[in-house]
Amino acid sequence: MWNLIRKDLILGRWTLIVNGSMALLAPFILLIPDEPPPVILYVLYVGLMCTMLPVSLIAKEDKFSATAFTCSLPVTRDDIVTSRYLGGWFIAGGWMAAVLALGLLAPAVRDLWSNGAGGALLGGLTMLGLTIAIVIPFTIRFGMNGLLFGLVGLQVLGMVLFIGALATGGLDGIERAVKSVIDAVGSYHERVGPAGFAVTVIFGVALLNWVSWKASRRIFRTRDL
Amino acid sequence: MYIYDIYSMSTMTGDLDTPETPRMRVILSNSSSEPIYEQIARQIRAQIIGGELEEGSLLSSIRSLARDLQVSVITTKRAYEELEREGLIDTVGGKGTFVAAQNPQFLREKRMSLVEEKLADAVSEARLVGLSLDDLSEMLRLLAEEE
Amino acid sequence: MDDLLVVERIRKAWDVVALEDVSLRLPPGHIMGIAGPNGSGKTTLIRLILGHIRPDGGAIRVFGDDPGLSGRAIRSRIGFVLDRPISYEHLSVTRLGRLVADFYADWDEVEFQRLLDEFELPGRRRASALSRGMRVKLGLALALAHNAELLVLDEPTTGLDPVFRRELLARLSAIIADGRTSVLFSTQILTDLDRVADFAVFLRGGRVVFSGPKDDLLDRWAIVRGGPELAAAAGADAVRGIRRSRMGFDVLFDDMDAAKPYCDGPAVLERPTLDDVFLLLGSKESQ
Amino acid sequence: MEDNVLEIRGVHKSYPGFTMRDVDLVVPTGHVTGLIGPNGAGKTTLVKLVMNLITREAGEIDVFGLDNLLHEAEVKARIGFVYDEPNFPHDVNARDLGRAIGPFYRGWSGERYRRLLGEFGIPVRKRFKALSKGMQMKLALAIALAHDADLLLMDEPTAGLDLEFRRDLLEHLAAILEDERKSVLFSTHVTSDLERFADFITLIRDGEIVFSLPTSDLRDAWGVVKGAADVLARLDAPDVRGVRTGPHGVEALVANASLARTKCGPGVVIDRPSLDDVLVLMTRGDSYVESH
Repeated sequence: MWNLIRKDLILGRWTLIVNGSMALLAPFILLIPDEPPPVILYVLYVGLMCTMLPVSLIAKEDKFSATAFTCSLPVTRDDIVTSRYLGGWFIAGGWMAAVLALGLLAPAVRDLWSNGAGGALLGGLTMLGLTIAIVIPFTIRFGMNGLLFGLVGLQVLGMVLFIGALATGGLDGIERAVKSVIDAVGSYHERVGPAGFAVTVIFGVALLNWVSWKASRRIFRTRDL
Repeated sequence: MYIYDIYSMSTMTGDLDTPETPRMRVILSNSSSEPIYEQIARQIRAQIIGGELEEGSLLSSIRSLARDLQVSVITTKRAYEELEREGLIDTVGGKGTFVAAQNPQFLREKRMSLVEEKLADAVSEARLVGLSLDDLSEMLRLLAEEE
Repeated sequence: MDDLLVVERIRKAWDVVALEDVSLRLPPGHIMGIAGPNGSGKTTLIRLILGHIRPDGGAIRVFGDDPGLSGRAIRSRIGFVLDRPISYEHLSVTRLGRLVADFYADWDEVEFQRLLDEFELPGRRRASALSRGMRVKLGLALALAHNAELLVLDEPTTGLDPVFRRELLARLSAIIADGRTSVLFSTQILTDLDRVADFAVFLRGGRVVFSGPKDDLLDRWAIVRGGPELAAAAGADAVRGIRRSRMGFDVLFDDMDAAKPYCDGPAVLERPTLDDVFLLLGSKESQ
Repeated sequence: MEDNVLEIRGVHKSYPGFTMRDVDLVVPTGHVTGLIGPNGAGKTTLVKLVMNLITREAGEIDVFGLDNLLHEAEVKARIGFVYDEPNFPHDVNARDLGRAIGPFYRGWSGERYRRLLGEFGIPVRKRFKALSKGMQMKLALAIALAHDADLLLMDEPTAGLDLEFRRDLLEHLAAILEDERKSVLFSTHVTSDLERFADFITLIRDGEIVFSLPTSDLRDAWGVVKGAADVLARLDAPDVRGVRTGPHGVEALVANASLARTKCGPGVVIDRPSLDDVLVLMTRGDSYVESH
């Protein structure tokens, strides 16, 4: 298993270095506007950049159809899927922590953390977890192009729904639904307090990843390389 | 070297099946030590002397024979040149290659040498099997009387 | 009729010498096969003949002209099937034909369609979706449709299965049957030359180690495989190559009779295959 | 030690336009087995099934006596695999590949890998995409040979490579084969390579194993009878494996040349078949589908 991650690190190091350095730029980019942004935005931005690392590795393997080569190594198909999840968390999570830590060296960045640090970190972790849970099964089943088409498709769908809602005056219906979800989350946050809420979210993300991992393994077992 | 063109080339161009080209039969072996052009010359010579290819009949051209046998054009050209030197065939510019007029004396001579060759084979086979001369001549007499 | 292609003492070098003192002649209505390891200059020679690059020394005449000067005129009478993918691959086979047609004055659309049927090439399928063998046949059809007089193919049989290879070689043999068109093809598989090739040219390190009728090799040359005593044969003039073998030496002679005296005792006299000739030619391992 | 390195039993696999049904194949240990057949016959499918690169509808495959699904990792650890289109990532070089792949194999030797790279003339730093097709194949071979595999499983390993390299490679394989625990199974279109080096030949066509025979049988026992059309009548049918007709007569591939000789008499030409002859004479018509 760890050999697979190590292989991705060695063979993909240039891609990782290029994408990784973009994440490093995050603190400087965010500090350009005179009025510093909320810390959640900073963490989400760094998180987004870091999730690009495992995704770019998967894209590279898909582009060169190198998965067949990976599968010819002395590993089982399940190993390959598991290594993508563990690798994803390890690379994205690890680099994110590093970038955030490095950011602390700059006093301006340190001030950002004065309020809302916990929420920001939770947000970052959630985004990381969601991305990995969605990207991996999707690319295993449809390949990288499939993923891109999927994302574009979702946006188009969103617009169509939005326009449909506008036309049929159902816009406020949607608005109400969204508001009610936010209120429910808000009241739940009130009830259990930040710590409880964080545990629930982390548990939810973990569960989602577990389900996604199971699904990916089943999909990959049936794929012809 | 094979005797066939497996993709029915001949039907494509159709020149082979023109009525006046008699069925010339050349079968090449790739594991015999005899060079290919000699195998071709030997078989055409035998068919001319044996009478299967009569005087004046048109032979396949050098190139269509090469394509049929899937051999190089140089090989069939060399075979035809040898037969031409022996006076068995002659090439009329533009019209093609024909079996030459054989003077009977030359033909008889050729046939005699053919018989001699076959008898020599029979003798060597007989010696292999341990047949004596009497047995051999006895067998020859029986065969000769058989009609 | 004089020779279709004349190459005289050609030299071509970039940072390394690609071709040195290469000469060959191809009369109309014949097939010439060029064999040689990767990087022996085969592709360079083909590009010189097509006028894509110019020689540093020596001369090339195709249909009597220099491809470097009147390249376009010559190329219109040449059909070439190169190893790299066909340009405009996304087009369907028939549309590709129409595209190529504009380049050639004497394009014959009827002939092209007939060739597509004969080669079993589906007209509507995209060129990029064709199998490797089908792409070579498409290249042939395109070349023949503008009745090219010289067909140049760069490793057409590489990667094809033996059945397909034999069919392709049978087609080349049919192409030259008109006595006018000639074919020049390079190959890595020497058994391709066994059958229909008239001339064989062996290149090694940019030099010609053999050039002449292929029959000479198969009918006149011989190999003696024997023990260490064969080392003595190294000096003989009929010897064209000697190579160490497990039991002793394999010696290549360019004349069967010259080889006979060497095969008394355990040594064996054999008729060479083109593989044997190619491997032994020019090697001097008698020390 | 298993006497069969590879056993395929009742395998069923279908693609659109291609079906492999109930295929059985046994590959003996300690020998070189050549796999031949026209494009699209299923050679690549067989190789990919052994490596579990593709799924199967039915059947078992045992390699080194182990089921290749239950013991997927252990089986693959002892196989040196070469695929006809090496699919390493394009921007990696030979050195990186060695470092990335070495730890997967117990028998991997960095020193042997470097020696092979030198022997095959592969530039260590050059990116994979910049290598010629031949060089890419040699890199795949170097990797397959570097971890002392017990089975070399190769699909068209010599495609596009020149005679000298092919001969050196085959000598290299012969040296490996001196250890009778090692085996080689490789498919190729260049049958002349197999004639000298393969101990067994398996012919596959339209998804079916036509035969698996010792090469010496094909060379010594089989024959190609060449003669006029009537010569066919003299041969007894079960012995005839394939017939082709041409403008000058017929050609029949027979499995027992000496029997054919007694039937046809001295006048008829009976040649020793090359593997190309066997393939051509046993292939019905020219059905060339995309290679599988």
